[in-house]
Amino acid sequence: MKFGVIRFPGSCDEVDAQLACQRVGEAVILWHGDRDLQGVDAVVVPGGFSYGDYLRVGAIARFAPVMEEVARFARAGGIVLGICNGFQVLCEAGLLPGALLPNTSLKFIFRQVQLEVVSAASPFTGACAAGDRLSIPVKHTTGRFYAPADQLDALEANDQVLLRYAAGHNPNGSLRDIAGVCNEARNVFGLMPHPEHAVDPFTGPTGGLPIFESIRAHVAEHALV
Amino acid sequence: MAHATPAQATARHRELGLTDSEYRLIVDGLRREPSDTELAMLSLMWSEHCAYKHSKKLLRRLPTEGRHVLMGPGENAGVVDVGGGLGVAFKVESHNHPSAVEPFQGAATGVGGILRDVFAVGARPIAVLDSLRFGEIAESERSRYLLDRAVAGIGHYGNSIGVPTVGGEIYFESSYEQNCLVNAMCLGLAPHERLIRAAAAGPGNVLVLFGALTGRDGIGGASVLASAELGDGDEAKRPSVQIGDPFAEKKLLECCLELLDSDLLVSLQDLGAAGLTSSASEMAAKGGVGLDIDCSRVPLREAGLEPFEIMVSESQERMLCVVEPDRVDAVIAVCERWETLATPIGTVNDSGRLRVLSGGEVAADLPVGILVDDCPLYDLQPAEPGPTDAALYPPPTAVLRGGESPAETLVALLGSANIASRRPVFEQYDPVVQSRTVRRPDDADAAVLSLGPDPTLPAIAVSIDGNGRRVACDPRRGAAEAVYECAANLACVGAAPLGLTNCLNFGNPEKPHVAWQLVEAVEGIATACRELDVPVVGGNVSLYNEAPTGPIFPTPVIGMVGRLPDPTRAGRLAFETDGDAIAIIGGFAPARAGSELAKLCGEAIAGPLPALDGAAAREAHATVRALVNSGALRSAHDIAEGGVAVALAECCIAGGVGATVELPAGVDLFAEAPGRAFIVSGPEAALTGQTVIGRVGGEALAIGSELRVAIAELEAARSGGLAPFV
Amino acid sequence: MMRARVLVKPKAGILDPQGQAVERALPALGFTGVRNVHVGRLIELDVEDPGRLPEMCQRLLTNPLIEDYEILETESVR
Amino acid sequence: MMRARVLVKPKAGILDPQGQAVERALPALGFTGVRNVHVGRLIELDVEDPGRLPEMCQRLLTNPLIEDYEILETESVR
Ligand SMILES: Nc1ncnc2c1ncn2[C@@H]1O[C@H](COP(=O)(O)OP(=O)(O)O)[C@@H](O)[C@H]1O
Ligand SMILES: [Mg+2]
Repeated sequence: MKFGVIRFPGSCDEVDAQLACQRVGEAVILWHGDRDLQGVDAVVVPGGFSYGDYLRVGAIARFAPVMEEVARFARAGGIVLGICNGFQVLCEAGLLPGALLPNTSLKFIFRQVQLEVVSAASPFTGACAAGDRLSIPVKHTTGRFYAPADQLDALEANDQVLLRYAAGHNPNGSLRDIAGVCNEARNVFGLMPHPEHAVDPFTGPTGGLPIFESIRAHVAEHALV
Repeated sequence: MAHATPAQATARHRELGLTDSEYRLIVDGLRREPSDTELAMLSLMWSEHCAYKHSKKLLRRLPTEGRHVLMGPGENAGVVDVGGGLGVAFKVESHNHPSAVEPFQGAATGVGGILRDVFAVGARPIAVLDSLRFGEIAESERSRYLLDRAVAGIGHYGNSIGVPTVGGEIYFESSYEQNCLVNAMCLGLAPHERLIRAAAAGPGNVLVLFGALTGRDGIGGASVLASAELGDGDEAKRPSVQIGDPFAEKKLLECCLELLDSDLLVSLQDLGAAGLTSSASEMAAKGGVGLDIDCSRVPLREAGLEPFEIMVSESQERMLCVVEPDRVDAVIAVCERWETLATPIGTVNDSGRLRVLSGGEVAADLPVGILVDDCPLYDLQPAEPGPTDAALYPPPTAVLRGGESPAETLVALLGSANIASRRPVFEQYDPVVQSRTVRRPDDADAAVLSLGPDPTLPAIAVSIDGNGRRVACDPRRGAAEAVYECAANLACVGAAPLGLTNCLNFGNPEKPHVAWQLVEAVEGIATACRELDVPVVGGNVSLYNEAPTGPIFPTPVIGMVGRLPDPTRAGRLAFETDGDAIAIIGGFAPARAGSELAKLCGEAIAGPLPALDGAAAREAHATVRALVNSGALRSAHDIAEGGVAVALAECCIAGGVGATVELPAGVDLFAEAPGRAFIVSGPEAALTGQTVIGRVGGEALAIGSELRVAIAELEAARSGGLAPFV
Repeated sequence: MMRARVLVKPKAGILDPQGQAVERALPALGFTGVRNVHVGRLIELDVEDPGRLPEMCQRLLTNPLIEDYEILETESVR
Repeated sequence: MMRARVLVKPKAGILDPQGQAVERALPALGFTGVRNVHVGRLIELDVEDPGRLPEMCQRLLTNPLIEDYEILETESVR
């Protein structure tokens, strides 16, 4: 399969994401100014500080030409994964519910956290089982997931919360320990932790690998039908 | 040219930090009075910060030759060969005074500056380390504020630009109360063919300025400031604070690397202290050419800057390059792709002069030599303080009464600001971006970075160290120890040194005792480098770190880079497996002088430090390195601050497992002799022939009959030392 | 050209740690009797057509889910 | 109690990366004719003694080295 990883001015983790994707498939970099998604099977909106995070995280990046295509791709059911800043961009773009607010500590935090898989019923967690623990690092200043209470209830009712911070591991004050959510159609997923930084036994734990494997498996399946 | 009358000029040259005799040299050299613009340019180029007038002669004593050296001191960063056609560029630099004025922006722009030095030689920055000094954290509100903001600023810049901060060090001593130190080190990676020098060349070629707009940032700032003591009446000297823009620098970085990969540049140089003036004149001097600059072409952030302001502005995130005329359009196109403004502002010629034009006006016309080479170099007047002289530094406040049990002492040491866990600090830094980080902070004594996804490639290791209190006690041995401790840290992960960089942070060199500290420290570093066969490939000097209350501790900060053949075997410091044997490697005759315990007991700042047997230490390093590379060990940790007891405790805490040991007779638990000896653990068989002192296992650290403390208690003490203040 | 100011503040009811941090820090400096501190964003800009400000606010300058805004005042500038 | 608003913005002449980023973004969204964009902070607070606001601004709410402030308006709140 073929992943496309977007590069905005100020993206930092796009090469890391590309390396992670390449463990399970092919991966190309997509330039923010281009409208051509090069026929990829899945799009990754990577971490970093697109446009310096100025004004409001993700606020400016969402208007990049490539994002119009990503929105169209998503509406057509295409697989879109947003990591950290990518999650923020997808929320700002209205492709995912909620918003990300400054950590309650008001500080940047890097920490290896334990995540709990809440739902395996998605293209992003299919290779896991509900209840699995994944060790993945977080690194952000603005990662506190927020949505109004009724929306949170709806997210949980629809099984859209795919990952939570395990008890005692919530690094940023996210409501209901939410670490990652998908849209109603379940083809767009955003999370604050960085799975691409947890794929190589050589540099640390590998809790991020199942996410990329899930995507590969899902795409393979649907290629058959 | 507007010429100042001698009277005005003399008044002005003093304000600009030039002595009367220096000014006379200028007038004699030019055979006329300098114009205002020329005077501004010369005063900065002749400042301590740019001209190294009190340190240049001394620095010649440092060995700079080595078989791995690709670029030595003099370029924006030193470069060593790591094999595989790759070079590692690295340099450490201080941003002490700006950080004392505005810690967040000062520290942030310090990181921005050292990153530019590294990509200016064509290397992609792959790691940052920071070396910080503040006053006593428990006693000083201001030091807590400086720590908080400086760390936030370093994180802000490094995290945002996507370069991992993989290590560093922090010490708290009252001598830094009014002069904090913020040193930042950066490493970069480049294929040999992408390495580029700053020398301008090719009359007719075009000088292109690219990056941020030019504003009134740090006018007469860093340079003048860095040459004067901070203290009362400091307000006047405050530059307009420079704001760092990591987003602009990220684009600038990618832009520079693309320009170099497409082979579009003749030479490249960053703009730092003294802005365009120093960058342009250095480029011209290195290339033996002349430059014409039309400062009216320099794109401005605000209207109405005068030529002298444009020439000395220290606006951040700017670079200067020399381009062949027919490639200028291609260069501008690449810059546009990276949303980076590029403007031709001048041309190369063979006049050997730097001419500054402003529209039709000639604002400055100086021989490059007078800017770069003619500043007088001063001889230091070192004098060792005699026994009868008043102590240079007051003794630290005692926090231990003496008479504590060894267990109480160990717990106190682990919780002390200089030894406690740095986690609250390094958790504010991203250590993993770029997917190279094989050993993160607290995994091991040195950070380990892979050179690429292919695990058969060698890896590099880096460590930064410099204990100012020990240097204050005994400048020569203290400085040598810092070099040995870096090498020891590298040995712990299995790396052999390739080269080092250093930042000499000292007080006022015109004072005999400070001059003595400086000379002794440099001798110590030079000797250690020769003994360890590690060349000095770059560095930085920060003098006049002195307040009315006196000088800072003499603080040479050493950053060392090494190579390890097999990253999959990189060492760790944590004890791991019950039943493993624990051995002490290295001749070890530690002393109490200069130790953390001496400090906690309020003992005077006094030496001598224990003698340093270079041959023995080198052999210990080699033994540990070989054992780590053979994959035989489970852990290796050097014995540094807090002595053998603290080293053992750190190994236990990191592994969450206890140990039971018997120390060789006569080894003091807490005495120190950094850089000479190690605690290692591994299967019995791996350690035959070594001095085995005990076993890994249990819930507590037990040292003979002297102490027994639960790991949980040690962990609580170590993690609680800094946390309340960050 | 009109000079305009947009004041952006966290929606009522959403935790505002910045405001809390300020509120906590003040007494230590001897500033008592301060309450309900909230920290938001100020955006100043010159616009040709102030009529488009609300649209700018909704599309870029603010995130309606988490922020309220107020277009404060506009005075003409040359 | 008085309700007060403090507007904090980058000192004139000091680099304002945020303002620049917004200014560059707007045209792409079809918002032309916008200039001199600056991004700062808004602090809202209830104070018993508004007379102490200037001191609060200088000591805690702003960084006088790089920021200017304006105490905008105060109205009494119960
Ligand atoms: N200012 C800092 N920034 C980043 N990492 C740091 C800093 N200070 C300490 N560390 C990391 O914390 C760990 C322990 O620091 P330290 O005790 O100073 O190590 P050492 O004793 O070997 O010099 C090391 O991994 C070091 O790199
Ligand atoms: Mg060490």
